[in-house]
Amino acid sequence: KGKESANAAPITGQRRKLRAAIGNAGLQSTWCALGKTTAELWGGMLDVEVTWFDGAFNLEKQRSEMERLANQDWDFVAVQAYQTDFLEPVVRKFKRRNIPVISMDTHLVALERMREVGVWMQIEPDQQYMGRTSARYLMEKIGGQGKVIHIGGASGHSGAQGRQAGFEEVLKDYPKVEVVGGGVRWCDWEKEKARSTFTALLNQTQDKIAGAFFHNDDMAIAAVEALKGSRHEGMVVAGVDGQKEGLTAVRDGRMAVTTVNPACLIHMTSLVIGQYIVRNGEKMEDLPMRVVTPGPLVSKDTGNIEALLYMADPTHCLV
Amino acid sequence: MLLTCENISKSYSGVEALRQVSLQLRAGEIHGLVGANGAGKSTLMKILSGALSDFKGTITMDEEPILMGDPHEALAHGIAMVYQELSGVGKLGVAENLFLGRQPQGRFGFIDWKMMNRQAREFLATVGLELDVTRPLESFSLSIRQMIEIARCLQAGSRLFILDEPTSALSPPEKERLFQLLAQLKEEGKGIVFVSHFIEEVLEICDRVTILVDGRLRSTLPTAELSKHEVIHEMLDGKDMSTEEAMEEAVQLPPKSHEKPLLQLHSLGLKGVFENISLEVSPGESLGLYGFVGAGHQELAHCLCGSQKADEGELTWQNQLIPLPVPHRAVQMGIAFVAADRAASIVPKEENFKNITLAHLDTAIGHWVTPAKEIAVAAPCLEKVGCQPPDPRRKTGSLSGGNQQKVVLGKWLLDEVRLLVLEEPTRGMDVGAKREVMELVRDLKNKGAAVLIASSEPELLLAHADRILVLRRGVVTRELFDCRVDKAELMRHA
Amino acid sequence: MSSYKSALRHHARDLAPLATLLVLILFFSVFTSGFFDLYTFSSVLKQASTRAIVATGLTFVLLCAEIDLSVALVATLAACQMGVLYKWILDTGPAVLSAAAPDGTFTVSLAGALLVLILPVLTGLFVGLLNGLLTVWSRLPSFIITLAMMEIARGLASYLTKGAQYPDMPGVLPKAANEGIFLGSSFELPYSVFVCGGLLLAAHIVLTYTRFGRYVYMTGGNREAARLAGVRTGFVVVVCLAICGMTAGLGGLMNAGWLNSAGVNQNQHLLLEAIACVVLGGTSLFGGEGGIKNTLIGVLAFTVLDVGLGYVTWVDEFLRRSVMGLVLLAALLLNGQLAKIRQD
Amino acid sequence: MSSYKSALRHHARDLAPLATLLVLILFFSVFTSGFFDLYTFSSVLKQASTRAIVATGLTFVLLCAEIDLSVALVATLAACQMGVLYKWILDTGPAVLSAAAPDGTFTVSLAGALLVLILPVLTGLFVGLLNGLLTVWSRLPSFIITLAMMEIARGLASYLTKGAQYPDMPGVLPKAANEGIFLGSSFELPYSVFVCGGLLLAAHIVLTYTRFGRYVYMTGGNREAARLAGVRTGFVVVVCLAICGMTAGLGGLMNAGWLNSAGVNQNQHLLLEAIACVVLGGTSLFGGEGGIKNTLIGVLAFTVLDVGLGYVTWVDEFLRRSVMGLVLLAALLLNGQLAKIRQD
Ligand SMILES: Nc1ncnc2c1ncn2[C@@H]1O[C@H](COP(=O)(O)OP(=O)(O)OP(=O)(O)O)[C@@H](O)[C@H]1O
Ligand SMILES: Nc1ncnc2c1ncn2[C@@H]1O[C@H](COP(=O)(O)OP(=O)(O)OP(=O)(O)O)[C@@H](O)[C@H]1O
Ligand SMILES: [Mg+2]
Ligand SMILES: [Mg+2]
Repeated sequence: KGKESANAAPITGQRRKLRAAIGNAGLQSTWCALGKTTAELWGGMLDVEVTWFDGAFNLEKQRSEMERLANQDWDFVAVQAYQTDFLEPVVRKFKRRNIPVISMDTHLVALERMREVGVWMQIEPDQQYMGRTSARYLMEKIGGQGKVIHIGGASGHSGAQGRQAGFEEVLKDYPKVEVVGGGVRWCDWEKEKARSTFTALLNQTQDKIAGAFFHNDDMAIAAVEALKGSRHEGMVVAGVDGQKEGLTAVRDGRMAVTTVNPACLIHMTSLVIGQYIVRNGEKMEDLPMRVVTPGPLVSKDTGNIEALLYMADPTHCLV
Repeated sequence: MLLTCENISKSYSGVEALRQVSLQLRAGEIHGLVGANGAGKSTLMKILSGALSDFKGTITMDEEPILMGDPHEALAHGIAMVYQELSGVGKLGVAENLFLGRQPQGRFGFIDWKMMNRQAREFLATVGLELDVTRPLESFSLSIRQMIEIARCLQAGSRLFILDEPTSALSPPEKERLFQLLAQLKEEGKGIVFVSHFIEEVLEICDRVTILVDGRLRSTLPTAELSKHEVIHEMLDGKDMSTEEAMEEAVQLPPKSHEKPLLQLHSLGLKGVFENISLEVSPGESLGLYGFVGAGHQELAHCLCGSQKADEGELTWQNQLIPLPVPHRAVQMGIAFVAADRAASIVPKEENFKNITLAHLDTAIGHWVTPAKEIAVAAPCLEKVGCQPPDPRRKTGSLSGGNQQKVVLGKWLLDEVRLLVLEEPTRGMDVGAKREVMELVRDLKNKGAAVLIASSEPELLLAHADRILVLRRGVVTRELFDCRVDKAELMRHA
Repeated sequence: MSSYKSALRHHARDLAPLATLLVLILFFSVFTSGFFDLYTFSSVLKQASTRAIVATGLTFVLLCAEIDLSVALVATLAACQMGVLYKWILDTGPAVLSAAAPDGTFTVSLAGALLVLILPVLTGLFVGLLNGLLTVWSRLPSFIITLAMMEIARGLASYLTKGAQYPDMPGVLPKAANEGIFLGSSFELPYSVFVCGGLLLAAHIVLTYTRFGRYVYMTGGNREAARLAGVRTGFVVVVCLAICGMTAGLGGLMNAGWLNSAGVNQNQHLLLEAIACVVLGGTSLFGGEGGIKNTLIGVLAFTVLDVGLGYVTWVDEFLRRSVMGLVLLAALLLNGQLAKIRQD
Repeated sequence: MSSYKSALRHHARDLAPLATLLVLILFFSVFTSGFFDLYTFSSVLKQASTRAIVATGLTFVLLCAEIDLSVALVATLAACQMGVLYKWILDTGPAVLSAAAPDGTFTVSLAGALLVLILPVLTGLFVGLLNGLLTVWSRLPSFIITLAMMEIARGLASYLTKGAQYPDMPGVLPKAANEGIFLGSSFELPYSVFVCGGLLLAAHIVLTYTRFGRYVYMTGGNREAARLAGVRTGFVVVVCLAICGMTAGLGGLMNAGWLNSAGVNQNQHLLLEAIACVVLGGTSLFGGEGGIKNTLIGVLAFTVLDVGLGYVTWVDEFLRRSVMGLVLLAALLLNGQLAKIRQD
């Protein structure tokens, strides 16, 4: 409804206010909460009325929310699926009603099927790149040898899998580095589990452990407390996510490095592209399938901590 | 011989309840079983009905040894039992309780509810009950539930019927009806075991009687040549006996007390049970409330102590008009309540001393509760009430029914009792224990406590009440004092 | 009291959940826009299906005064097993289980599909049986036996899937859970309604019209009395827990169909939701009271609450969970108060 | 039977959990490398602290035959409240609550820190009180009241934090939870041991040597009997649930200290863990049996199991949860069988 007139309207000047439904995996996580702030902030600037729906880290809940939205009128929809595939049936409903769906971060469905299902575009960070950069920094810092700990997110999570792959790719270049416990230890993004697994790993070898790679900063920050007063003090800790807590931890020296997983950028991009699609009347076939948002490496050496703290702040929502 | 058991022994975690008991039951006879509290009657009967499994000894039926230990098996052999503690599933309807486990099935093996309800109505009619068989069992009064329980047993059994104290909750007409039914079954050649503390009843309907003492078989005798005295003598192992025998004759009730009443109850009402009941009781006086089971006298006792919430009414306590108390207020006021339902009176998993000190922890023990202090207080108390064994560390749940009751009474003796309210205080107690318990009550009365006894046992009230109120269906029909009354007179008003 | 009033009082306990359901529907219809719609009604039915299936088995368990905390993870285990099995057949399975369709898409034979659907349900049955046997044998509360079993099932599910997602399954599952028959132009009656309806009806008949069903009530109402009446209470408990395991498995498949994939992350809230459904329906946690009628209403009430809250836009997104809790609490209290009327 | 044997039998129920604990320690010492070590022992103590605190309150609740399913989320709510409060004081709080230290780092005054620490515990107390009052008033099982309260607490915690993590808190918390006194060169006795020890001791004294404690046992043992003996059982239940709420709040703070951050995503497994701890210790779910001694042993046994499994390298990563469940089940069954010995 009203799509024709929207198509005709120019980007500048008189703009129709658009309605968009945007949601992500679960507001319990900082990353997702920041996404919501971003969407609302930038929605205001772009004249897009954002209706938020929360996935609550619950497949059934996110699916149920989408089902409800599928019966309402939207100009476009953007969603970070909690998991691949399970939203497919409801996305098809949006397709039937010609509502563009943009997938953020986790793939809604496999890339080769996305257009057929009705996903217009995939906007995501490069998980493998994030794992790679943090890991490479870590390896260089420890001098390319010694023991490291690898604490993973959830084994089924595509982000965690990407970060694992990135880490292991780098590891190949450093044959003198040994992973304690034989490989990644999955901790389901849980802080308690990361902490206790980390503690147990610390004690599994008599030597000093040189470094640790965590799939996110939250787990790293909770775990490094275990280092205080132990023989492993001064260990090089690398994380991923680079949001406020992580950036602060790098500044304080609790962590050595993190790579930004740009929550704001991803949400902002989806919003911007969504409104282009509607306002410019862009066609699915004309759009690129995939947009990768960049995320910089942050350490004391890179000198970008303050800048990123400014950009990641909820009042600016830039990265 | 219908059923023979030989050398049955059973012990509960080291305590021997039955030692080498042998018993022979004939078809076409009613066999009485008597014994003091804790003698092992219920234990023996539970073994026969398969409710208890690990025991020693053999059981043979029709000269064939049978394996026992499962109620299912027992029922298959045609043995059914009425248990001393009411069983039945309260939330299910009467009809279902009657056919517990044997609902009639219709087409495709589905339960035929219509048929079940009809059969239940018909069967209950034969035992003299007419009621809505679809209502949940728990909505009926104790006596009706007892009758339903008996009916269930009669319905389920085919050859041997065991009734453990079936009459303790029945009113006289109901009891008569039961006895007629038993006589009829006997005619039909069934075997019946009848357990009771009412020796007259046993002598009245039984052909032979077996006496248990301390888990041992004392003797099995034909009832024809027995007197009540002889039975009691055997049962109590020769201990002296002089109790309510006199109650066969009329007693003289004293005139009304002139002391200022301790408590006056004004127009107490409980919807559907009783209404507009007023009474008073003075210190040192014992007021009896008599009625058949279900007359409302028992609920009255509950309302007075706050155990049940009355719909209306208030009371004057030492000249002060106050609303009816909640239980903890009542305890503070010095009202001690001994309920008939033992399951609601003791904490079975806890030791005796904890049960004894529960009501008066504050006054008797003080701020810091230590077992040593408590045992020091509880041990003499257990001695005083004559609990057997008087071991403060024993779990109360492992005592026999009568002894549990003594513990319940004992818990009130740790502090001053101003009003003692007893609901069927001696239900299921043997003659000896009954006397001991009532002696304690008399003691308290002599020390100046007011006593209120709600009971359906006329003998008890005639022996222990100074004044008796008779209730019928929730209405006081008669107040008796300063006159001669006997059992018949009492029952006439009820 | 007139007999009409008396009947009303007598049934207050049964009517309370119905009243709750109606109040909830009314509430959401008045205070939200978009809720009162045939589309919503259809999605309530779809979303209720997993809960209804799982709650059916749970009703048996609660009626006999036990509990099963493992249902959600048994459901997940069954779903994961199905996913893994299907993939195995597709990849390396024997010829009898796979069949090449002319269009190249359908590559699992009927036998294979049946295996894929039946084996997980049997797994659920087996876990339930184990729950039952352990509970009866050890005489420990089912609460802790099934708590431990929950962790075991969780571990097995992770082990089977290695944390991965399995998006392929016999087409009948997603179809049953997501599609339906259109009655008129806008109301879709989901196929899952027939599955749930059949199951609920069967359970209702078993509980009401068979001896076993009545034994369940007796065992829950007074286990000792039931035992003395010759009921094999141990057997009853084992069977109830086994049934519950089986329905949990079935529910897991249904949910996998709805979500179009199988993996360890699903059914995370299923346990609490299923319990809430049964209790909201008025079945007692202490056994012997309630039934399938109650469960049906409870499931509908809970799902209306769940779906309806999504339409409430005037509540802060972050507070939504609180509102859910509050409304649930209110519904339970209302239920409780209505049920009390009868007793007065 | 000799008196020695009889004493052993009498205490079998109490000894069973201890035996379980020893078996677990032995098992991990023999079958893993690195477990039997003072360092491990110290980290067991650190990790046990939150569970010990929460389980203490839960013991009161289980002893009086109720349950509290809201503990984990109450803990989270308290932690989040603490984090938000601290940040508020730092950012915009009144002068009396903030103080600039010379080095510029510590900027919350003692009064502020106390407020930050005490208010969340009071919140826990308040929620617990509400649980208790609603349970007693409505006469519904605490199971469902606290189930609903769990959702409410979850929503409030999300609302307070808006999903963010709060890494700042009064320094005493991380210090207490993570640091300790070195006894010798390698054994660190965590400060949290003193907190837990004090709490457990106080609870033990209350339960064993005070009237209130006795009333708790009696209320759990037979509520009607206790009521008729003048015990205000409603009051007892309310107080137990309030205590449980309070300890849950305290446990939440301790865990936040341990993790050095506060957010809604912590304490996810705390409820089941705390219940498992209490039950593993031998406290009955049906009231009246058990106590703080049992809980202490249960917490240690569970934590040894949890920490020990981390050292087990010969188990597939994905099967770890299953092993946890299996060992838990074995421990519970062992417990149950040992406890039965006495009864025979
Ligand atoms: N469950 C039990 N656990 C331990 N001891 C028990 C148990 N039940 C009964 N006893 C003991 O067994 C003995 C016999 O008890 P039983 O109940 O058979 O007596 P009874 O003759 O029926 O007494 P009453 O007339 O009081 O009913 C008593 O000493 C009693 O303490
Ligand atoms: N829990 C209950 N719920 C519902 N109705 C009850 C309940 N308890 C008792 N009643 C009913 O209240 C009335 C009075 O009960 P009561 O216990 O005094 O015995 P009764 O059955 O009336 O005996 P009778 O008619 O011989 O006096 C009865 O109709 C009884 O069925
Ligand atoms: Mg007996
Ligand atoms: Mg009556």
